[in-house]
Order: sequence, then structure tokens, then C-alpha cells
Amino acid sequence: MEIAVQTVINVVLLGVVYILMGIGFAFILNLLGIFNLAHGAIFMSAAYGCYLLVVKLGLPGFAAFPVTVLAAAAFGILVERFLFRPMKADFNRTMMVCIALSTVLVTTFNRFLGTRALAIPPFLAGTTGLGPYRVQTDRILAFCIGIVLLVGIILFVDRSRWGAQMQAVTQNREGAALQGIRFSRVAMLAVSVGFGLAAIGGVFMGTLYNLTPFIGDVTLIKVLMLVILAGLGSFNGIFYVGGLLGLLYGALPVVLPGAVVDALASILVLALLLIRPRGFFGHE
Amino acid sequence: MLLETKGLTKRFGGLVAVKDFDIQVAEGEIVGLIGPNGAGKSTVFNLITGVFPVTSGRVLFDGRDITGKQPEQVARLGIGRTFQLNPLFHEFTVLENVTSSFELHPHSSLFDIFFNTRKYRRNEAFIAERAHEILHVVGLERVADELAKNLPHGHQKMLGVARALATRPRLLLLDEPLSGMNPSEIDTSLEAIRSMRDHGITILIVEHNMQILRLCDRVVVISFGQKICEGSPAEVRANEEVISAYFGADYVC
Amino acid sequence: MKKTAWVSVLMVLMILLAVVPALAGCGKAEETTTTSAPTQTTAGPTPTTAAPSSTETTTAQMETLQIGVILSLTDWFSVVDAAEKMDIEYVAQMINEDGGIKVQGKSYKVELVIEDGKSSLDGNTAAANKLVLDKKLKFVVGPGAFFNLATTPIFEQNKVLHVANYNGLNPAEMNKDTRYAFLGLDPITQQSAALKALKLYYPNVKNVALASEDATFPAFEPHFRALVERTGLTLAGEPILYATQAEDYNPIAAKIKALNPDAVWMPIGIDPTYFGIVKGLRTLGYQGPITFPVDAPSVVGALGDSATGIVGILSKQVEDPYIAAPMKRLLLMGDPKRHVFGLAPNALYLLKHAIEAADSLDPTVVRDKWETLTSLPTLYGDGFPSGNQLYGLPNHAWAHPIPVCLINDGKVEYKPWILPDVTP
Amino acid sequence: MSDMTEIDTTDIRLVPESAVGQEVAQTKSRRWPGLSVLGGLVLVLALLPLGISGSYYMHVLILTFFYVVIASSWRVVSISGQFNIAIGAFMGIGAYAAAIPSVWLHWSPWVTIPLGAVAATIVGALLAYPFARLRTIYYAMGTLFLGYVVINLITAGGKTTGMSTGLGGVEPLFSDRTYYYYLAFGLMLVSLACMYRLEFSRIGVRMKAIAQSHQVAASVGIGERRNRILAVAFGSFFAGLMGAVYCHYQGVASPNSYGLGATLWIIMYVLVGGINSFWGPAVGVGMLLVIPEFFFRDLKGNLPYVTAAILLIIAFTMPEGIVGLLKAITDRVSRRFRRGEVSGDAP
Amino acid sequence: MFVELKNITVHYHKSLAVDDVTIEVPEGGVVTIIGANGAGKSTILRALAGLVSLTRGQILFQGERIDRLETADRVRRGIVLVPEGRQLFPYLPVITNLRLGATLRRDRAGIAESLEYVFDLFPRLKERAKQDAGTLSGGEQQMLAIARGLMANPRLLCLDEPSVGLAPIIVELVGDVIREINRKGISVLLVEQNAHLALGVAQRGYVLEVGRVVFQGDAEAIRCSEMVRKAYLGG
Repeated sequence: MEIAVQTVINVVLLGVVYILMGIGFAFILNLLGIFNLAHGAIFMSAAYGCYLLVVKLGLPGFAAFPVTVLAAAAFGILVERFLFRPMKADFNRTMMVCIALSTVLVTTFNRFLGTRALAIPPFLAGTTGLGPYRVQTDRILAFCIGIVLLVGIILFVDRSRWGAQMQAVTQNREGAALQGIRFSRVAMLAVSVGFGLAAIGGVFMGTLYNLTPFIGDVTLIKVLMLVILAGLGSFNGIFYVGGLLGLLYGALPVVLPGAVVDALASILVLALLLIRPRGFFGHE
Repeated sequence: MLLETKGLTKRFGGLVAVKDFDIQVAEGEIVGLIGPNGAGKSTVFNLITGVFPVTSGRVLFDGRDITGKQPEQVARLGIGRTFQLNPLFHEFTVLENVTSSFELHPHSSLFDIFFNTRKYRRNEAFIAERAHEILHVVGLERVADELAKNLPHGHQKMLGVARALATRPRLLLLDEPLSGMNPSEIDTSLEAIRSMRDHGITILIVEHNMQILRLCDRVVVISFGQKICEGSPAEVRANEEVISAYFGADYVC
Repeated sequence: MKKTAWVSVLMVLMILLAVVPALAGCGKAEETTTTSAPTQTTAGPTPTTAAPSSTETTTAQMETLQIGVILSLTDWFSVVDAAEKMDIEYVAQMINEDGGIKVQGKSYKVELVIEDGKSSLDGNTAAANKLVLDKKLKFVVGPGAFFNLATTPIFEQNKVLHVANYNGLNPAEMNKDTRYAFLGLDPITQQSAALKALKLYYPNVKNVALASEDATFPAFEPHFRALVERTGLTLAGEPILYATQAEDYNPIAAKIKALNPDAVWMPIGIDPTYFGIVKGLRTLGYQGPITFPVDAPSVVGALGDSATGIVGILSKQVEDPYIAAPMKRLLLMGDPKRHVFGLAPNALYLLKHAIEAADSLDPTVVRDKWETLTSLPTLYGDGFPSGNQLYGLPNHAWAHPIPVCLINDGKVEYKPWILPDVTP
Repeated sequence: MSDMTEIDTTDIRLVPESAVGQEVAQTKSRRWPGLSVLGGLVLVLALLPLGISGSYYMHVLILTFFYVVIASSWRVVSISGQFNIAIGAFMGIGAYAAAIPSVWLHWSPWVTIPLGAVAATIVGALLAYPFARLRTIYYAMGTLFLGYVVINLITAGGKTTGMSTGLGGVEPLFSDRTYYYYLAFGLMLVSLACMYRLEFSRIGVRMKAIAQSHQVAASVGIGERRNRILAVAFGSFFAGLMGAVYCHYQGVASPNSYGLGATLWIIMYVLVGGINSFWGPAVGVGMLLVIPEFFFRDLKGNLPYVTAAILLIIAFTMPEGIVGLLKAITDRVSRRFRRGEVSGDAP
Repeated sequence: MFVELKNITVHYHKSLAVDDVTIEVPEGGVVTIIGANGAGKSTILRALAGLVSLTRGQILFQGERIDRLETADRVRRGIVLVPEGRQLFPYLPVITNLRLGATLRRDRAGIAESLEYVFDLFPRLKERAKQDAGTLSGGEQQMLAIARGLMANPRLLCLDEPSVGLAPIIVELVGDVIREINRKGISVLLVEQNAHLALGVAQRGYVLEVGRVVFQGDAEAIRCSEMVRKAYLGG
């Protein structure tokens, strides 16, 4: 019973992190048509950034968290302006740029901080009772922040002016331009929000789990799965598929040993992809 | 009948693009399929050539049921076609566009191609020669080495026809061959189409330029996916009611 | 047909690319006094004179012995190996301060040639080739873990004596035919110490849950089962295996807890996985002791309050009252608080003593002598051979006393070092 | 595919035969300088072992030969419009199909290497069938996950595959590296010749046609599915072959060499060299693999910065890769030359 | 002159699409460009909206050169294109589509007023305000496209083939709407191949053939020109 409860908590939390990452990735993909293969590296860098702020500069966790996210968002603006825009959405060239960016970030953190596994100190130490079960307080905190953020994102996309513009560009770029929507600004916003969300995911992961320069690689694969399975251009789908992946990776390790988990989960994803090549929630 | 469709119907989701459409094309005829934009003319072509699966109905070619065949199989049977948009291999030169379309006659097997056998070389030499001939016929010989994407619109159209001719079709489906052409180009095109017929190719043309009436033996008018009248050009032109309803009153005046 | 022009340009470029380094390679080959024929076993190390820029006048007169080192400085395994690089350099410095390696009355200054194994077998192959073919080295230290799969064949073929930091028990890494392969630490003995310490400090423990990274585990499994039995414990349930590359280790922790064991034993893994599982276990409210190879300050730093009830092996700290003298000296050479794995440095240390014992710079002679030795000094105290039967080689794998510490409530308590059981 | 159609000689010839003949002759004579340069290069590489025997450069060059073939085989798949992110996996299938019988059944390498190549081809062709439904980005992502699945299966394969640590003890083909050099070099020449033949024959034309417009291609009788499967089978044959030879050369097969990271770098070789030209992969391998090995060896851990910088420079300044740039330059020069000619003729 | 396209030349890829065309639209007028498919009509509108750049020539808006401006800046000046194929946002509700039309406007009151105006003009849209645009019928989508264009408070509304794929009854309605819009003082540049519709509402017209203007003049003159009748009216 206890293992079941713990599994449910794991599934939900993992799902929330995947969804945050997936939405960030999807913003960039849908608006700019760029498969941001550096998303995992951004995720990792943000986790390290937060670690540095807390441990090296002694900032309290609650201050370091927003600073990290804002810094990532600002970095996103720079990346959009100086790396993505000159590539003119050419698939091959953006791929090269993303891999270069990812390589630089990973190498840098590996060179200077990669000599041991680190962890961001907990925001709220200790555990909290949840009925008869005990749960790490940070997990509850992360879960709450995650849910608040998800609601915030839904509202942002559905209700705000910028959200509507982003959706418009996603659905019909030329039509959007004709309404006077400036693509470059919306693209910048999308990349910076995308990087910000990746940073949030990174800080969560860095706090709850551990920090190495290579955590991004694993997460990137999950995010790709998520976005493709949800369908390009889909927003709602990310929530469902994020939940599904959370379930796969939160629950399967309980019943299956080691590498079999990855094998089974990836076969499942591939099968789904072959059944519905355009994803399950994508338009058309 | 060379080509015959029976009760051809196509649905896209809830939208019925083509409904119960029947058409007959006899060997050696030029048949025009006319109608306003969005009437479903190109959809009919795509159903005949197997690009879209048919919702219901049948397509018969030379008495054989070809419903549900893949586009390349349809091409192999002898139905060539041109496209309204993107009708070319843009990155190929004009000449390559034509030579690459010589897939069926003469045909070289994979073995021949890979090992560059005598037969393959002979075939290729023949193809090169024939391609020049075809380009000469459609008047594109001078631009043979230009990239297809750099051609002006009218030339691209003609190249589409050249490409279709390379398959040596028995039936040629032309999708708006006259659009984007100036009157003198139109005259040459009409002449070219007529000479193709004289070489024994049966032709079905989709057009909304009324000048095509000069060329056709028979005309089928389609609107909203349904055939609304059929007959000789004179008969159709005389059918005032149809014309005014679907093309505007000025067509009649 | 317009292609010809650029094809020519390209070809010229490619020829230049191929010819220039080739010429450079030829030039280099002529410089060295040894011939490149690998069959010539008498070829010693390249005794070039020391670099003139050396500031130390005492060592300036010494000849140099280049020793190759393979460590993964980039990619995922650098979490382990980047720290090793610093320490092996300190050990080399230590050896040089002590007058270098003394062979036939001459002193040789140790100069390390460190290559990056890139955390992949491909990278290790390249690194080994570089050391063997390019630098013509006759002695190599490393790599660690299963990367020996890639390097062993190259060393064997070129008769290069190599001391692996530790290995993954794959027969391809070390078997009766790999006569030039030596092992700095027999990994089984390390785990024997872990169980012994567990039994010693938690006498009530009757059964242990075994959780391991899955890839190397199959090779270790029979040995681990034997160890558990020999220590007088039983396994709680079947071993729990997990993939190295996962984000969330909580499911693993939940699975371990569900076995309800007296203690948890994690023999194989890397720090991130250990920490993840311990963190998970403690938040789940698991109270029993956990043992795994740790670096005490890292554990405390990464786990905070969760760092309790941990039986750690292999933590090397200056404040450890039981610490062996050479290890203490190594720690004091840099920041004493740093994270020391101490496996590659130990391999180098062993190699130095083996060469001196053989009194020769010929790898074959050293090997023959080494196979007769039953004791050698290590950084951890006196070393002894282990696993002669297992590897089918006499005295090729070595073991040494293992440091032990207990961590409770974030406090580290050092315990006397444990002499592990010899693997048959 | 039987060949039934006879050439119809009754067609009227509008172009004199001599004109066609002239064109061919001209082409041949222009090819000569390129061929002689190529021959020179082959000669130099064939004689190189005399100079660098037993040196590390030999290993680098062997590796280069392998990767030139693998990157080229990826490009062959790509000319049919398929951005296949599973080429590493096919290499892995070849490698493991060779390594497993070699390690566990002690089969001779002369059997296992062809076995690896054939296994990769068959698996590639079979998998290509369902994937032929996917196009563009969906195909790329589908194959990305395909590669991921293959690696995961290898990793979950227990003792048989050696899991993530790799499978050691694969029997070597030769004891002397020079033989490997010639084997790899020979295989590269043969493979490149095959690929050149494929690309510049009618098969390559078909593939390129499909890549540009599968609808137009179908309308002239070029089947999309069969040609795409053919491309994948052809590419995976060479990938599998090289994977198999490479694992015998190295003595191990490890999933790490065939994963997403490895595949992405193979693709980077092609993109850097130029995806639109036959020699692009070779140039890319030279740029990203050979040059860092030869000129930046002392950087060690900082080496990734160099490769990242190369990628950025190429992405920013040469959208078509290095060969693309060279081509553009020579094209411009020759066009200016030609224009001069034409204007001279004009009245 | 209100809007003036002066000797513009446009290339698509490398092929010539519009060749040295001059078109003038007077303030408050309705001008039409007719011609066959592929004659370059749409290209002219796209160049005017800033979706394609000019190879040569100028575009003047009240004497000011606007051919280097971004699309958004042209929309801000009041040049709004209702594109061919409608280019709606199919997965957004009708009301959001309309509001996006007013992206550049900041006057809340003005937007509300415009909204009321378009709902008056197209009562059907009001009924379907909450529905996704993609679920509307063809005619409703065309109305939505025009309404969205009106939301930007245009001074020149460019309509590209508004009659495509519409039933005859609806085509009539489109004609009425254009007249109604024009009555409000908005200039209209109409591109049509339905010459009947186009010449019915326009005061002035241009006939385009392969990227060149071959005939221009009053709507009536065009209607009766022998050459035009022959080429485009099936005479």
C-alpha cells in the first residue's frame, strides 16, 4: 500500500516536471519551428546556476529560484536574437546551433563543477506527514509550485494578449503577421518563456534529485517523446502525455528492473508514434 | 471508354468534396472539366490518380478497375498528369526533370542501373535523346540547363506537360494548363495540346479559363462536387442558367 | 560537370590534410630512439632528458619515465575521473619528491601522459592507441571500471604493462591470457569490507537488501552472493537493479523499502545514484543502515539531514585518525577537503613499487617479477594479491585495507580500517 | 521488376544524334582533372602505412575511413528525403549481430562481419516499411525514437549484449593494424564507389525526385515507399558493415557508440561538410574528427569547445556546409566566365 | 493619391511574378484587379501588405514610402489585407480571432465599437462567437476573415479572392458587404477572378496578364472591352 501511495506521488511530481519542460519545448517548437536540442542543457545549467547562487553566493533558496528562472529567460532572449534568428528556421542549421550550444554548456559545467555529484540544498528541509505516510516537504512544495505554474501557464496562453498572439502565430504564421503581430517579438517571448520553464524544471530536479552535467540528456529524450506524442502544435496534449510519461517513468521502475524500464517505455512510445504519426492531440 | 468513373464520392471529414461524380472519356477525345475554384475539379484528378483514397465509387481505366491503386501504379498503367501547383522537381534542371520522368519507357531494372549494364547505358542514351525531343516540342530546349525553380511560371507549366509526356501516357490529365499564361502562350499551348491528341493521347483537362472550350470535344461542368451539365462546348455555352448561376451573368452577355 | 573545379580544390585540401600529419608522424618516429616494431620486447621507455625548463634543480639531472594515464575527463564518467586526475598528479609529484622511480641505481622522474577516455569505449580505445602507438609508452595506469574492455586488447597486443584502477569483472578485461593486465583494486574485496563493517557496527542486521546498477551486476552477482553468505548474512529478496541513467530514484527506494530489510547494501553505482536512493529511502522513513562506497563530506553535503545510518567505505579524510600515511600525505598535497576516489593514484603507486621491485623498465621483466610478489605497499597500507583463482593470473589483482566511517545525523565518525577477505 | 518494354525506335528524331554524342564526350574530358586528383589521393592514402606504420595516426585514419562511410551512408538515406536519426542504431545492429556470435559462439570474423551487414540491412528494410508512412519531421522524430529503442534493447539485453558496459572479447580479424588500415581503406573505396554509383545513376535520381515531391514522383511512376525502403536498406547495409568491422577492430561493441549522441555527431559530420554534395560527409569527417585529432590534441577536455565553434561557424557562414560554399564560389566564377562568353557572342 | 504602387516588380524565388505594375487607389474608392490564376494579382496584394519584398518600384501611402516597412507598421497605418484562403486561426474561437485583428490597437472603447460594428454587419458571427473558427462553414469563415480585417480599423482594406469556394448566394452577399464597407469610407482594393462580382462593386479596374497590366479603366469600360470579354468572360 505504502509503495502505491509513494508511487502515486512520484508519478504526479514527475508528470508535473515533464509537463513544464514539455510546454517550454513546445513553445519554441510551435512558434519557431526549432527542435531545441539544447533544452536539456538549459535545464541542467539552470540547476547548476541555482546551486551556485545558493551554495557559493549564499542566497536563500527562495531568492535564488526566481533569479535563476529570470536569468534563464533573459538568456533565452539572447539565444533567440543571436543564435536562432540568424538561422531562419532552417532545420539543419538550427540543429547545428543547438548542438553547439548544448556542447558548450555541458562542457563548461563539466569542466568547472563536474567533479562530483551535487545537490541544491532543500528549500524546506525535512518531511511532512501525509496521513500515515511521510513525504519530503520539498516534494510537496515543488508539487504546489508546479501546479500553480501550470495553472498560470494555462491562463497565460488562454486569456492573455500575448498568449493569444502566440497561439495565433502557431496556427497561422502569415495570418498572424497580417494582423500586425510581430513575429520576432512573439518568438523572443516564446524562447524566453521556454527557457524559463526549463529552468524551473531544472531547479526542481536539482533539489529533489541530483545534479550532474549530464542530467539534461535524459530529460531531453523524455521531452522529445512528450512533444512528439502529444502532436506538434498541440498544447492540451502535453498535459495528457506528460501524465502518461510520469506514469511510465514513475511507476514502471517499481515493477521492472533497470534498463528494461527504458526499453519497454520507449517501445511503447514508438508504437504509439507509429499508430498515430502526428501525435494524439495534434491538429489535423 | 478509356476512362470511366462511377458514383465517385470523396469526403474530407464532414465536407463532401466530390459527390456521385460520373465521367466518361473515350479514346482520342479531349474532354474539359470546368467549374469555379473550389468546385472539386482537382479532387477528381486526385481520386482518379490514387492520390486520395476514394470514399465510395469506382474508377475504371480501359475496362480495368483501378480504384484504390497507388499513384505510381496508376502512372504505370498509362495515366499521366500535371499539377496545378508545385508541378516540378524544383532542384533539378529542366532536362533532369524530363529525364527523371522516363521511369516507365524504357525501364531499367535495379540490377541494370547499379551495374551500369549495356542495356542501361543504351536506355539512358535513348532517354537523353527523347528528352531533348520533348523539350523541343514544348519549346523549352533553350532553357534545358536552367534549374526548374528559376523558370517563369508559363515555362514551369509547360515543363509539367513535358514531364507528363515522358511517361508516354495513354490518358493525360492536365490540371489548369493555361493558368498564368498570356494570350499568345495560351494559343501555343492549345496548339500543343491538340497535337498531343493527334499523336494518340487522350486528354482530360481541368480549367476555368473558358478559352479551353475552343479545344474540347466535350465539356463537363462541375460545381460543389457535383456534375451540373455535360455536352459539347456549344451546348454548355448555351445552357444559360448554369453559366449565370455559377460563373456570373457576364459570361453570357 | 561544373563539379570538377571544386572537386579538385577539395582533393588538394584532403591530400594536404592527410600528408602533413603523416610527415609529422614520420618525423616523430625518427626522433625516438626506439623502433616501432611491437615485437621488440627489449624496447624500454623513451629515456629522453628532462625538460630544460624544469625549475627544480634536484630533479633536473634525473631521466624521465613517461607513464600513461587514461581517465575520462569529459562526459558522464568524469564525475568520477576528473577528481582522479588531480590526485594521480599529486602521487606523481609525491614519487618525484621521493627521488623518482629507482631502477638499476638510476632515478627516473615520473612524467604522466594523461589521455581523455571520453567516458566511452571508443574514447578509451583512442586514448590507449594514442599512448601506445604515438607516445610509445610501456607503462599505463587506468582506465577504471568497464572501460578496460576497450583498452586491454590494445595493451596486450603491444605488450604494455597496465594497471587498471579497478574493473567490471568481465573476462575480456582480465583473464588468464592477459598477462600484462594488473588490477589496483579487486572490486570484490572492497565490498567484502563493506559487509564486514556493517556486521561489525550493526550486529543486529540479519538480512540485507542488495541494490545495484544493472549493467555490471551480472558479472558480480555470484561473488556478491558468496560474500553475503560468508559474512553470515542473508539477502532480503532478490537484488534490485536499476539503470544508471534515470532521473527519479524514488521508485527504487520504494522498492527497497518494500523488502523491509535490516540493512541496505549498494555495491555498484556512481554517486548520483547512491545519493538519490539514500535520499529516497530516508524520506520514505526507512531507518536501517545503508552501506555504499562514499566520500563522507560529499554525502553530508548532498544529503544533509538524510545522511544518517550510513556505513561508508572508501572515504579518505585527513581527520580520519586511522588514515594510512601515504594517503594522508596525498590529501595534504592539495585541498585536504577535496573529494578523493584514490583508485587511479593507488594504481600508480603500486606500479612504482612493482617497477622498483623488478628493478627493470622492461614491462615483461616487471610483469614476471610482479607475479612472484605477495606484498606491495599501497596508498592504503600494505597491499596483498586477491582473486588469483578468479582471474586465473598469479598476483595480478590487488587488495588493501579499506577505510570505514559511520555517518549519523550529518556527523562523520571514523572507524578503524578493515582488512578485506581475499577473493579466491 | 521485369524489363518488358522495348525501346521504340519508330519515334521521330528531332535532335541529331551527333549533338547527344558531343555532350557526352565533353563531359568525359572535363571529368579528367577531378579523377586524377582523386587517384592521387587514393595513391597517397594507399602508400601512407609505409610512413606511419604503427603510429597513432593510423588509428585516426582507420576511424576516419569508418566514419566517412557511415556519414556517407547517412547521406544516401537523406537524399531520398529521409532525415534518419537511427543510423547509429543500424551500426549497432550490425555490430551486435557480429559481436554476439563472435563472443558467445566463437564464429569466425569472416562469417560474422557479413552477418552483421546483412542483419542491419534486413532489420533496416523491415523497419523502413512502417516508417515509410512518416515524412519530414515526423520521420526524423520516429527514427530518433527507433534509435533510442534499439539502444535500450541492447542495454536491457542482459549478459548476451553486455548491457550498457558493452560486450568485450570480440575476436580480432588481424593482429597487425596495417591490415586493418587496408581493410578499412578498401571498404571505404568500395562503399564510396557503390554510393557514388547509386547517387548518380537513375536510382539516385529517383530518390532525389521523391525527396522533392513524392506526389510528382508518383505521377511519373516513381514509387515512394519502395525507393525509400531501398535507400534505408542500402544505407543500413554500409552502416551495419562498418559497425561490424569496427567492433572487430576494437574488440568490443558498446551501446554508447551507437546512441543518439553518436548519431547526432554523424549527422553533424554531414551537415558541416555539406548535405547536398557527395563529398560533404568526407569533408565533414575531416573537419570534425581529423582536424581536432591532428591539431587540437593537447586541448583534451577543452576539445568540445573547438567542435562547438566549428559548428557555429559553419551554421552562420555556410548554410550548405563547406562543400556547398566551395561549390557556390566555383559556380559564381564559372558563371561569370560563361556570361562573358555569351555576351561576346551576342550581336 | 491615397495609395500608389509605382512601377513595382516582384520576383518569387527567381521567377518574375509582377513586372513593372502601377496601380492607384483613390481615397474612399473601390478598385479591382482582375486576371487569370497565376497572373500575379495576389502577389501585388502581398507586396502591398509587406509579405513579399519588391525587386523594384515604390509603394506610397499618402505620399509616404512604406515599401520598406514591416507588415505590422503597415497595419498600423491602416493597410489591412484579408488574404486568400482566409488564413484564420482555426483552433481559436471566433471572438479571439476578431480580437487578434485589433492586435495593434490600444483604445478599448474603439475596439468594443468595432466589435459591435462587425457583429452588426455579420450577425452570424455573433451567434458563433464562442465557436472555434475552424468549425465554421466556408461562407462564415470568409465573413470572419473580412470582419477580422475590419477590426484593425483599416483605411484601405485589401481583399484577395473573397468569392473563392462560395455558393452564388453568398457571393452576392460578399458584394453587398464590400459596398457597405466602402460606404463607411474605407477604401477597398479587390482582387478577384470572378469578374462579375469584381466589376459589379468596383469603380475602377485593372486587368492583369502574366504580371503585367494590360488594361485599365472604369469598371464599365472594362466590362465592355472586347479584349477583356474574350479573355476573361468567356466571350
